[in-house]
Amino acid sequence: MPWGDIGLQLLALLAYPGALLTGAVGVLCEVGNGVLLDGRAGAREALRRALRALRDLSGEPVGWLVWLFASLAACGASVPLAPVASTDGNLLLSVLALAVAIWLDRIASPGEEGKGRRLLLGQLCWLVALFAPALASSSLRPQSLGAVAVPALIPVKVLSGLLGLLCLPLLLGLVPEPVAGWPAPRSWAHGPEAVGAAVRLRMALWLPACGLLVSVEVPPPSPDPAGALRFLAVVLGTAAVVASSVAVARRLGRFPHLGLALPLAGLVLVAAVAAAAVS
Amino acid sequence: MEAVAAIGAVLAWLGVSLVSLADARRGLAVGLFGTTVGLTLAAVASGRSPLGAAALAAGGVIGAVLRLRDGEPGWGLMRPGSTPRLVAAVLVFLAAVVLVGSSLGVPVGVARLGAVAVALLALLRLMTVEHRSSALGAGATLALGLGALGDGPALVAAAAAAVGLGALRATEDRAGT
Amino acid sequence: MTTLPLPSRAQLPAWELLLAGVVGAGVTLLCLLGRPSGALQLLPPSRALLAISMLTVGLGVWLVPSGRRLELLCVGLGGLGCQALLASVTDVPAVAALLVPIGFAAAARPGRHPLTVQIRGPVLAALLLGLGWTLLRSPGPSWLGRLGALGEALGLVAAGGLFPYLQDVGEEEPADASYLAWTGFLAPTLALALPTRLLHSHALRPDEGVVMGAVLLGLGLLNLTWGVVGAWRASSTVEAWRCSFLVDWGFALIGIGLLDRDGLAAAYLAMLAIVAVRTPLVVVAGMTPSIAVGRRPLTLLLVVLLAGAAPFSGFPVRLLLLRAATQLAWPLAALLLVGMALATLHALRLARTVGVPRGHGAVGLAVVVVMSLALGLLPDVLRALGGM
Amino acid sequence: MPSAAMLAPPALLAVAAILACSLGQLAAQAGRVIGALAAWLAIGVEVAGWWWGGRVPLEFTAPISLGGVPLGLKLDSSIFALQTVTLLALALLLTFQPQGSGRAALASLAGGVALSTLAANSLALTALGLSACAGLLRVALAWDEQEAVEAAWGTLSLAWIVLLWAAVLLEVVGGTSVYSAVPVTALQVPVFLLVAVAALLCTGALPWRTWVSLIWARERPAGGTLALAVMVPLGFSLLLRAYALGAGEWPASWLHSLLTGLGALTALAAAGRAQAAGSVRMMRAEALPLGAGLTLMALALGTPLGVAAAVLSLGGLGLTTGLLPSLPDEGPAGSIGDALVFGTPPALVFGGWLLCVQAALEAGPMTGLMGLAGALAWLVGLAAVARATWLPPPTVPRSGSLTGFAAGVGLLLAGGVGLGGLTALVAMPVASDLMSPSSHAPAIPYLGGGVAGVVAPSGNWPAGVLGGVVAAVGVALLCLAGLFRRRGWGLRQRSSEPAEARARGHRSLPILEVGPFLDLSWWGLPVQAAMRLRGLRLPSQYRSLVRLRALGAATMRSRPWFWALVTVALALVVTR
Repeated sequence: MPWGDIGLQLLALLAYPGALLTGAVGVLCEVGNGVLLDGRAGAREALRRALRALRDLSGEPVGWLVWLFASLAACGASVPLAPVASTDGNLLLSVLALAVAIWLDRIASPGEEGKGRRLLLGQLCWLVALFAPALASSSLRPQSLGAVAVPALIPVKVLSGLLGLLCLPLLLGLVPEPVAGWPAPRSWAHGPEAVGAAVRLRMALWLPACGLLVSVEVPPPSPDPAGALRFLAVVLGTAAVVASSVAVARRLGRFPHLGLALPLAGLVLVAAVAAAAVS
Repeated sequence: MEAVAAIGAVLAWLGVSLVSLADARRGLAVGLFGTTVGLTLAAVASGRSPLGAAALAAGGVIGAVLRLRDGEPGWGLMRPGSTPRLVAAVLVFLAAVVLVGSSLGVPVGVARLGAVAVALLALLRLMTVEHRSSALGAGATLALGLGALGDGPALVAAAAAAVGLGALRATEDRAGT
Repeated sequence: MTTLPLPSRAQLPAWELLLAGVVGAGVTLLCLLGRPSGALQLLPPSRALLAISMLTVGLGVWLVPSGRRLELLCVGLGGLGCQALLASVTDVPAVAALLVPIGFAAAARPGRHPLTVQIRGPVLAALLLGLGWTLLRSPGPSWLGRLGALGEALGLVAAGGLFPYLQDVGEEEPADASYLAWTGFLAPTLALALPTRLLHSHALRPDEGVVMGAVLLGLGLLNLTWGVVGAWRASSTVEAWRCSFLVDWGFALIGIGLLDRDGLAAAYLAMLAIVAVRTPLVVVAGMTPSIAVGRRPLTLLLVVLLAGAAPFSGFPVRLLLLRAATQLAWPLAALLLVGMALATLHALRLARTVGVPRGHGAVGLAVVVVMSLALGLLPDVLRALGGM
Repeated sequence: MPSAAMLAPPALLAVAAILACSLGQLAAQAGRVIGALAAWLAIGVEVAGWWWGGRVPLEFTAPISLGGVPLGLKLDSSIFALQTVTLLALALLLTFQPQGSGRAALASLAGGVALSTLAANSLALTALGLSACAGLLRVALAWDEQEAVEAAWGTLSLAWIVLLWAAVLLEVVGGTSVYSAVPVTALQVPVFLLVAVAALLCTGALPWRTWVSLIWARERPAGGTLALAVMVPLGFSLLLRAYALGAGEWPASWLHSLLTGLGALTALAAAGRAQAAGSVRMMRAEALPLGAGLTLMALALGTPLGVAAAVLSLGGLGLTTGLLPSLPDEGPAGSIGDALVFGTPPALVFGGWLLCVQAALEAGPMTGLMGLAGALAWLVGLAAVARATWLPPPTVPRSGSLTGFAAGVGLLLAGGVGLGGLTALVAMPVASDLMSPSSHAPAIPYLGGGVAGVVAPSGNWPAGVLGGVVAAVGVALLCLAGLFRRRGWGLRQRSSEPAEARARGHRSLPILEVGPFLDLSWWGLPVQAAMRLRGLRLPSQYRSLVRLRALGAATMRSRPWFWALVTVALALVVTR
């Protein structure tokens, strides 16, 4: 038995880039999100909610499972200095682990059926965004996908990156209102419990979601502390873009993310097939 | 020999016509007898085995005699509604001529003409018959006609059939009426 | 043959039945011995069919109430005699002539329909066979020969009471008095012996063979379809079973019509199945009230048996037919495929009519299933027995 | 002796069937115990025989023939894999599903016949076996209840008839239907299409609701489980045989694309139905079609990786079949089981499906698109599992079997963690046996498996290490939290009400109407069109012209005029 490998995988899953890093990045992103929404007061409120969500996690087995699968997804991102080779990453594994984490949380958060449709469509578009570059390069390794710099693939990567950015708010549950024709969430679903559940989920999702997109779109950083910091900076930047887009949409009073994502997904697919044919 | 065969064929046709036009025991028996005689003559003239011809004659005659046993008394000829049967008798003869006309130049062909006419007319009668006794008579005629189409074994089989059908009672059973 | 248990009806005098039984047994023995040689000759397939028929008669006699066993034994022996005679007589006009008294004897059994109606099928068959044979043998234009071939083919169909010469079968009519006696017991012998003789004696010219084959093929497919649809839509149990006979006969006619070794073997096996499986099932079905759904495995198994699935008697028939048809022309095999798929539909309707037999009925059903298994698993042995 | 090892598993099941039948009178469950023991023993014998027999192909020809078909059996790596999958599902069924001795005997017999059919050495014998299996399964299904029996029976009957014709065509074209003797050129497109149709009918890998889905709607799951445990591997074995007949290739390249696309479409359709299901059972009923679609997609690619992935995915399907009837309709155990059978890592289902999608991606851009479709279907399936937890529970919920659940989940997780081993020891040998080395020599080395996990060119899955860790941590978390002791979470808590109360509509909390995530009503348009066509009637003013009913009556009754008409018409035809 490769006990050494198992130990390293355990370390990766529970610490870096797994649970611990995910939690740290999650707290950071939540605070940043709070700043973007309500300034300093929002930051304080976001930090309080994040810490409470972490405290509440101990009594909620589903929360642990969500965290486990989110960490599994994070292990797929090409984070420098990870204990296991990032070439072991598998995009599909990460996407599915992330989906499992999100749906597990949905199971545990009743009254959120209305968001199910948006969430599913968001996940599908997100899969297209991450899968499109893979179609041309016939690989599901995030690192090699990020490293691909064939001119024919650049448009695909740009479009799929844009699509990914549009889908992330849907994945992270940042788009609030239910879709017309769907039952509104029950009153208590807006209460502190639901808010806490949403924060807990987002904290687990920020790193794997943004990290995967970055791994696929951006060339892999060098395997040293500087590279690691640069990668985290890009991830936080991506998160900031996502949060800003939501803040702007909130100010405008309409969230066009899904409406834009669906046609763009088709466009990305067409571009990917064309690129594959050319290359 | 052609002449004898032709006489036999015509006699057989007349006999079967009588069977198809009669509804009572005497008419049926005479018709059956005439058919037997005609077919036997034609068979002998066409050079069939004498033993078979004799068997045919014997079977037909016994069948005819047994037909006298039961059934409606009298001749029962040309009852109302029998006109189509009369027309059919003529048409069937013509049809038989068309069917075996190509071999009418030889006794075998002529004998076959008689047998075919007998069989066709007997079948037509059986398809429209309502009384059991008439059906038995027509059945025996049909058997004789079919037997006359073949040689020794067929003639013997036809004779046996005629006797067997003669042995069946003509009285209707309850379920049969 | 045996009868469905029905309200008592007028019976023929016992002495006539006894005589019929004794004569039938005697004739059967003579045919088996082939005496007088030359006039009587029992071909191996007919011999096998006769042996199977004896089993069926025995089973039928055992199945009916003890009060009717002697009567049914006599009827069965008489039927066996007729079967043996039709299979053994070498001269076609003689067969035609014999069909008439046999038809009258069968029609004379007390039933729902008068003798004058019951007799139509056999006499028509007799005429078609006799006339057809004459036309085949007579000199003249070629269309006469083709007409003769048509007569032979239609004669077989008429004897079986198949489409288009379907006969009335009453709801409460005993099987031995109804036309099923011909369809399920007597006609298979004729349909097995006559084509074999025609082919062995090379009595058919090529164009005549084509006519006979084509007519039998066409009517086989028609009977197959008609049987399936009819069995599914039939209002009465007896009607449904009559239609189910058409399905088996359809396969048999197609097999004969293919005029091929495998096709004839398929027809032979189909005939054995008709006599050994289908006919006894009619008797068992008549012994038990039909139910919506039989829950007992034996009854459930019937659906599979009737659908012709392995390991039952229908499977080798289908295999051989498909083989023969594919060798001839694949579109024909495709048509056959559709027919076979349709044939599975009517099984459920029929199985329901068997219900849940008890006592003798259950044992009889088990015996039928075993016979079907034997036919389905060991067709090569049966083909060897039948020289096919 | 090797041939004895080949004959032993079916023989064991046949003997168990006889014993179960005869000893069934002594105790109600005796038959089931005997059947279960025989099934597990057969698995042991199968594995041991194949392993210590040197893992070389064996062939056994008997001097007799059954149903007109010469009897012969063959054992190679693919047959070993398929037989083991069948036996695993059968063993789970017989061990954990309560059933009487008669039913257990029937299940054992069907299993024995299925194993022999899988090992048949000719296509004609396979058709015979398929026919016999279909018959036995029909009896097993109808014994429990009538629901969906005719759909299954009709489909399977059509399958064996079509396969029989394929065998006959093969005999006519190639002189024989014995797999090892058929010339490669004999596998022409028509023959292959017939084989494929039979396979698709058996596996239900079609983009509409087939018997495979309908069978799960029944109250008693045992019969349906038996049918699927037997038929799904049998169906896929036909496509594997097609590779063997064509020396690793199918007669035309477009056939690969056709079936790959059909597989992806099947998966999408099944996932669409699952996310719109009205009950938990209906959602579970789509797990097998979804898996069958992905398996077909991979199998049809014509690459060694595709075949290997299909074999692994088939293993997941087999375990899914065995696990599903043990799942309760309510509570977390049911949700966990659902999640695993719909491809949650690190179970065997996940590993198999992952390799299926990767194989499609590696085969080319177009097949990559189909792989993407498969992945999308996979995501929708996972969403359907979540949605199912919000659905109202059935009036009479199925309690399932906790031990069966534990065994099934345990096997799924063990298979998932041991995916590398399974790949190296089972899947890759199948691929290398079926794919001709000449055409695919370079492809073989690109698929690797070991204790650590699976290595494929398009991406690795360290199932043994990372998957093992995830499984261990996940199970530990669930056990520590005592999740299995809890009645449920979220809306599931409502399901603690007694079934009678729910049946009467008394609920402590209001139920939300849970609509489908995606509205796929347009999917049913063809069916609606067909119904419309069926509804068409001849306008009343023309009905007097065509009196089919009267014609039918005239033909059914003995009408001499009709006879004369037909006879004269035929006479005119033949004399022309």
